[in-house]
Amino acid sequence: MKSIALDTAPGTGYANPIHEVECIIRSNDTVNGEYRLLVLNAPLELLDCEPGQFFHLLCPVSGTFKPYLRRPMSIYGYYPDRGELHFLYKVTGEGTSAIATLTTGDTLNVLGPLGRGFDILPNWQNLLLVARGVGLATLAPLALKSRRLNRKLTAICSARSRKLLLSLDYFNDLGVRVIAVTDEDGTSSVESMRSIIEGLIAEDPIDAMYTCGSNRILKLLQSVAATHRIPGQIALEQQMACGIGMCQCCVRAFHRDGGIVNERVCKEGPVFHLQEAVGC
Amino acid sequence: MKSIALDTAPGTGYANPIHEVECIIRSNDTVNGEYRLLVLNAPLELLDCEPGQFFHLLCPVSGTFKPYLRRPMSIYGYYPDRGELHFLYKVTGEGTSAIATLTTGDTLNVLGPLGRGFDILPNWQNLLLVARGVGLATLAPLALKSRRLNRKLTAICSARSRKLLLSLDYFNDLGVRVIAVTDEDGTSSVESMRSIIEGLIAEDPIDAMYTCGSNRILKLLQSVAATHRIPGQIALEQQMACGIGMCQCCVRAFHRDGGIVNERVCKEGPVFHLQEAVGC
Amino acid sequence: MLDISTQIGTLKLKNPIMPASGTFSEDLADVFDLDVIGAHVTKTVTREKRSGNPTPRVCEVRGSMLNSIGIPSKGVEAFKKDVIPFYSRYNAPLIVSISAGSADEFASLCEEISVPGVAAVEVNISCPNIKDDGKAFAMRPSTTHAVMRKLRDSTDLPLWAKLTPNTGETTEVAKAAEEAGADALVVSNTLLAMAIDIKTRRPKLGNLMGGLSGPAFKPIALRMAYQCAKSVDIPVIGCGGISTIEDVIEYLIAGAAAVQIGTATFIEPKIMARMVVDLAVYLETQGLSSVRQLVGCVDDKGASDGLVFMEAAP
Amino acid sequence: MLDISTQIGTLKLKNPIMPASGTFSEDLADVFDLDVIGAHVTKTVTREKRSGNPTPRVCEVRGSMLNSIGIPSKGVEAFKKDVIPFYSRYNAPLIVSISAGSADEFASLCEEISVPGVAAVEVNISCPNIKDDGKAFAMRPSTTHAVMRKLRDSTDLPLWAKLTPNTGETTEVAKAAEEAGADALVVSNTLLAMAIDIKTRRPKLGNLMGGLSGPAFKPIALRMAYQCAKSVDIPVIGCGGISTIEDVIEYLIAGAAAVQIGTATFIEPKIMARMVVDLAVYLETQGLSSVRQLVGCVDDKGASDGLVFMEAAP
Ligand SMILES: Cc1cc2nc3c(=O)[nH]c(=O)nc-3n(C[C@H](O)[C@H](O)[C@H](O)COP(=O)(O)OP(=O)(O)OC[C@H]3O[C@@H](n4cnc5c(N)ncnc54)[C@H](O)[C@@H]3O)c2cc1C
Ligand SMILES: Cc1cc2nc3c(=O)[nH]c(=O)nc-3n(C[C@H](O)[C@H](O)[C@H](O)COP(=O)(O)OP(=O)(O)OC[C@H]3O[C@@H](n4cnc5c(N)ncnc54)[C@H](O)[C@@H]3O)c2cc1C
Ligand SMILES: Cc1cc2nc3c(=O)[nH]c(=O)nc-3n(C[C@H](O)[C@H](O)[C@H](O)COP(=O)(O)O)c2cc1C
Ligand SMILES: Cc1cc2nc3c(=O)[nH]c(=O)nc-3n(C[C@H](O)[C@H](O)[C@H](O)COP(=O)(O)O)c2cc1C
Ligand code: FES
Ligand code: FES
Repeated sequence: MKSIALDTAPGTGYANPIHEVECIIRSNDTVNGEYRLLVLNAPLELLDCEPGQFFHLLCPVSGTFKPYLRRPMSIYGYYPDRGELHFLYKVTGEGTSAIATLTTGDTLNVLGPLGRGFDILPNWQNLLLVARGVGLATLAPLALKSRRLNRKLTAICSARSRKLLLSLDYFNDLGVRVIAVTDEDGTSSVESMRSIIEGLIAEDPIDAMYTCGSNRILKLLQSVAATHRIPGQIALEQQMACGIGMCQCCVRAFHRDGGIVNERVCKEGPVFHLQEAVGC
Repeated sequence: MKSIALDTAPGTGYANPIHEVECIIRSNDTVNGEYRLLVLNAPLELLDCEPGQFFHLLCPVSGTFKPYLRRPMSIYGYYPDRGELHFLYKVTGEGTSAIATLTTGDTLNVLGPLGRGFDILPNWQNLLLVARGVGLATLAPLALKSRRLNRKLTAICSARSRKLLLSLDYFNDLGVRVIAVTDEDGTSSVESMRSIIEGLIAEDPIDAMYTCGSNRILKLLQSVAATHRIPGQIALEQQMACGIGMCQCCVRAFHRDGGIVNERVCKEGPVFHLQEAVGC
Repeated sequence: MLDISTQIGTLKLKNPIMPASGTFSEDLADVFDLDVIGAHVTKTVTREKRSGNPTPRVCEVRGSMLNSIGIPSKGVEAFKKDVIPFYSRYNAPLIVSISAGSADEFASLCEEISVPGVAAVEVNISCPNIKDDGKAFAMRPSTTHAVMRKLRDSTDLPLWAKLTPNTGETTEVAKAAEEAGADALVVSNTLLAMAIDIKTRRPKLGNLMGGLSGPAFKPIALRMAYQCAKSVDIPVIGCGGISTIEDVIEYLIAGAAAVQIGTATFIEPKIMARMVVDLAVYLETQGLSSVRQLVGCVDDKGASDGLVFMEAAP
Repeated sequence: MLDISTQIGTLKLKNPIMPASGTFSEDLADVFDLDVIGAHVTKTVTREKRSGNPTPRVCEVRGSMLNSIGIPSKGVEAFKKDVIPFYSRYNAPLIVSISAGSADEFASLCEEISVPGVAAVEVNISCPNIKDDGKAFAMRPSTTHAVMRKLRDSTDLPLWAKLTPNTGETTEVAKAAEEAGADALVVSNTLLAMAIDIKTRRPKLGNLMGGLSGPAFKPIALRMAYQCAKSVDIPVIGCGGISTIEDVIEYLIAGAAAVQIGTATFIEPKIMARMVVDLAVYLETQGLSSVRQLVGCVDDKGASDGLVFMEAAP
């Protein structure tokens, strides 16, 4: 397991080298109205990955979709036994639209695994995960790993509507305790979530928190975690070109040592210390 | 029937307006090793055309083939009764390679019919056509029209090898007298062809000659035609951008009135007076 | 009521879509009704008859094209006899593009072409100043100013100065043109480029080099249109690489009061007609009532102070 | 025997394929063995620590990209401590790219960086001359000459001058760099461009504008590389939009003695390694025995006399 010491010494390299592979598509289906699940046949070397890492996908050029740069996508699932690599994605623009056109038997060029994933330190026994929307894609493999490591995991899943709630079955199947909150039920507000989390902590102290994306949730968790001195990690996003640390376009600002430092989301991240993240 | 008065008065417009249509592909098969026949479903307005005219094809962007400009392609066949438009093409570069990837049911955007076609004036009864390679694609519909007009037509078809001779069946079926000459048989040299043509003329005076493309054949026909004062026409090629007369990139030089004039292949041509054409 | 008209100085165009010089001619009338677009812009004409550059005059580059047409021209007499009358059957105003090898010749041609039926003169000052050092007038503020001054004195018609992207002094040239009396800027002409056929080892263009146009050129021309709109008070007409309605809107947001469509017409001959409709639909969908609401609305937080600095590469 | 080496002044490279500054780092060692390429070129480093430009620093344009990374830098001390030692494990020569805001600072940084382990210094004179008027040194022959003179006096290492495409005086700048002592020219840096998000109406780059690189830029940079190769006697290193082996060959034919690959590495991280192989295969297929036989073999029939004229648009 890699630590997220977040040092930026040059040339240290990854434990796992980076591979560029043309993968065959096993399936690419709609999961609900807004999301799609992409399943690739992947060689073993690609599947030696960690929850929170990502791949950089070379979207196909076809018809009116002419994406140029690769697109970063979190690993939603990696199954060395089945030789499968899963991505859960939302069709937002040219690149993801192009990916959505792929069908069984087509190929997709992927680069990875990339970045540093989530930690589950030995003394982190009771885990909390808070995710909204497609953020679940990033956090889902954490559930699988926490089960493998025999940790207790609670997942608060937030979405606009119950219809859009993703991966609930996935979590349930893994024995994760799921708390679903939605805008339509009025249960997803910051106050509502705060009281849910405080309730959980009161019940059984949380050892670590994980989240990704949403600024509102980041702020909430930073505040709760600070109060209770709970460590946490967050997966962040940024526009990327190279995905492997060369171009410096994917930096974000972090609080460190009383000042602000820039770190590359693709290399030092995408997973960072919860308290260091700067909301935007 | 349009005359090729070759005036360039602006805004005279075509007899047939120009259409841009997304056509469905009926078939796209290899004809022999080097050529492919593309058959499109076409609405009637596209099929009101003349032999020698061409279409400007918007090649699909797919995978590594990313053609940008349209590609000019002679009409190989137009069949209003069947609603079919035919092209015979050779895969040479990015555009034609992209067209070769199309299969039944796909669509292709075509613009046309464009340019001025061949004339068959009322007093042109005994016609000679000399074609080499894919040049046959351009001249083939002339055979169909000459049969409709009840003219006598002889076709000298030249190719590198007998294997590459195209459209012989097509011509035979139309009752055209076909004389095949090839490099491998040593029958396609200028001298050999000259004596064939002189023989034909001696047999039955030729009223008009048609050819396209090859510089060697142009020179030969110009010389024979001048000797016997036979009118002739030639279809020429040039790099094109717009295909409809706007950009002036497709000009070629022609002898006229003792000087040299530039004419647009896409608009004043692609069919020109044989004797005006300047070899290159 | 949806208002898609735009104002270029004293000239009101019923919509901001017009062709770029050299990519449009009477021939397009065979494809669609030319009266649906905002204006007609002719291929650049010179005083004398000229035959243009050697062939090949065009080649394809990745997702775009180069051309080295040069300025073949029938001469101003033939132009006045044939071309101006053709366009007089339309309501859309006729913009005549002209070029010459010296400031004086430019001015006298401009005077000659200022006849009824012509609504404005687009001066293609991206062409070489032969009398001087052969560099295009629009390469430098000084030569731009000099030629525009003479042109200004030669006509009462609106003068549109067409700039070149080959200069390192875009904003200075734009200001010089404005100061010397230009009524609008057309931004811009093509960018000098080259391609070599690796099989023959010969340049793909008969003229060695040519101008890049089409989608690849868009981010460059858009940057110039933005810089010019920030630097001058006269209208800017955006031109370069426009091939979708989103491109048109991007130029309007950047500050262009109208746009010219060039290369895209070669790919999709009816594109200008389509864009007039698409623009109206876009405005409606966005709840906007006029093109004016878009022009220059870029949210750049006053960042334009950095313009000069930005002339350095990243 | 197939010889794919190339000579850049006194420096012999085992092949003409190297990375472009800012598109390469130690991180690429996780993808392929960095010793297969001809040289290593670092991201531009400045004397002081700098944080670079605001995000977003990159955006996509049709078939290419814009960037406004700026020059984030750990400063020269950290660079000497961490980066130079990293590359010393390789045989490929290390080229260090530097930049500064004035000619004097440039020279003193150059002196400071002229240490063992560094084979040549690439001077990124496409960056703004802050002490002067903020325009990049390489925008004008005079400022180019001035800064190159000082740089020349500051080091015994080979000096490669990296030019900008934002100037209208490419050949003049190239000659000025040569005259002031440059050992090679790198042609070129990115071209100033812009993109606006029509939904938010904000510039797509946090820094308002940025540099165009990638395939769309190739015909422009190739033209510059050709112009420079025709104008100077020192080697030209072509850079801009290279993404296929055919592109590499086109640059060599145009006169480049070596090439730098930038943006293409983001799409295909192993591309440089592949191109080394592809180049050898190409030479063999063509019956050529060395890269030198390709360099500058363009069949341009002396057309280069027209270079200045060509600076006008078509
Ligand atoms: C580390 C990481 C992991 C991600 N994991 C997932 C995931 O599992 N599922 C999922 O649906 N999405 C994920 N995203 C977001 C995903 O990368 C974007 O939705 C996608 O790039 C959009 O591309 P597009 O061409 O469809 O959209 P466009 O908006 O057309 O993209 C234009 C450009 O912006 C970039 N861009 C757009 N949105 C984002 C974003 N949110 N983050 C970074 N770059 C962006 C694109 O890569 C592209 O370069 C992740 C992003 C990062 C950085
Ligand atoms: C009026 C006319 C009719 C034609 N009819 C036929 C036909 O019936 N069958 C057929 O196989 N070919 C025909 N051609 C030639 C055909 O247009 C080219 O083979 C085709 O454009 C090659 O495109 P590419 O992308 O495959 O090749 P590339 O070499 O990659 O093309 C690069 C560029 O050069 C242009 N180009 C290449 N060759 C020619 C050429 N010979 N003439 C004009 N432009 C060219 C292309 O259009 C493209 O813009 C005709 C050409 C013209 C002008
Ligand atoms: C084939 C061709 C011919 C052109 N001829 C002229 C011309 O005569 N005068 C002129 O000012 N611009 C000319 N241009 C430049 C265009 O008007 C326009 O500025 C440029 O192509 C950029 O726009 P685009 O990318 O939409 O094509 C020509 C461009 C092309 C492609
Ligand atoms: C993300 C990025 C960062 C760059 N940083 C630098 C730099 O620090 N110094 C420099 O001289 N050029 C820099 N460049 C320019 C490249 O070195 C190169 O000149 C340019 O990208 C053109 O080559 P390409 O089209 O192959 O990318 C950068 C380019 C990119 C895309
Ligand atoms: S995307 Fe290039 S450094 Fe992160
Ligand atoms: S191709 Fe444009 S005028 Fe002929």
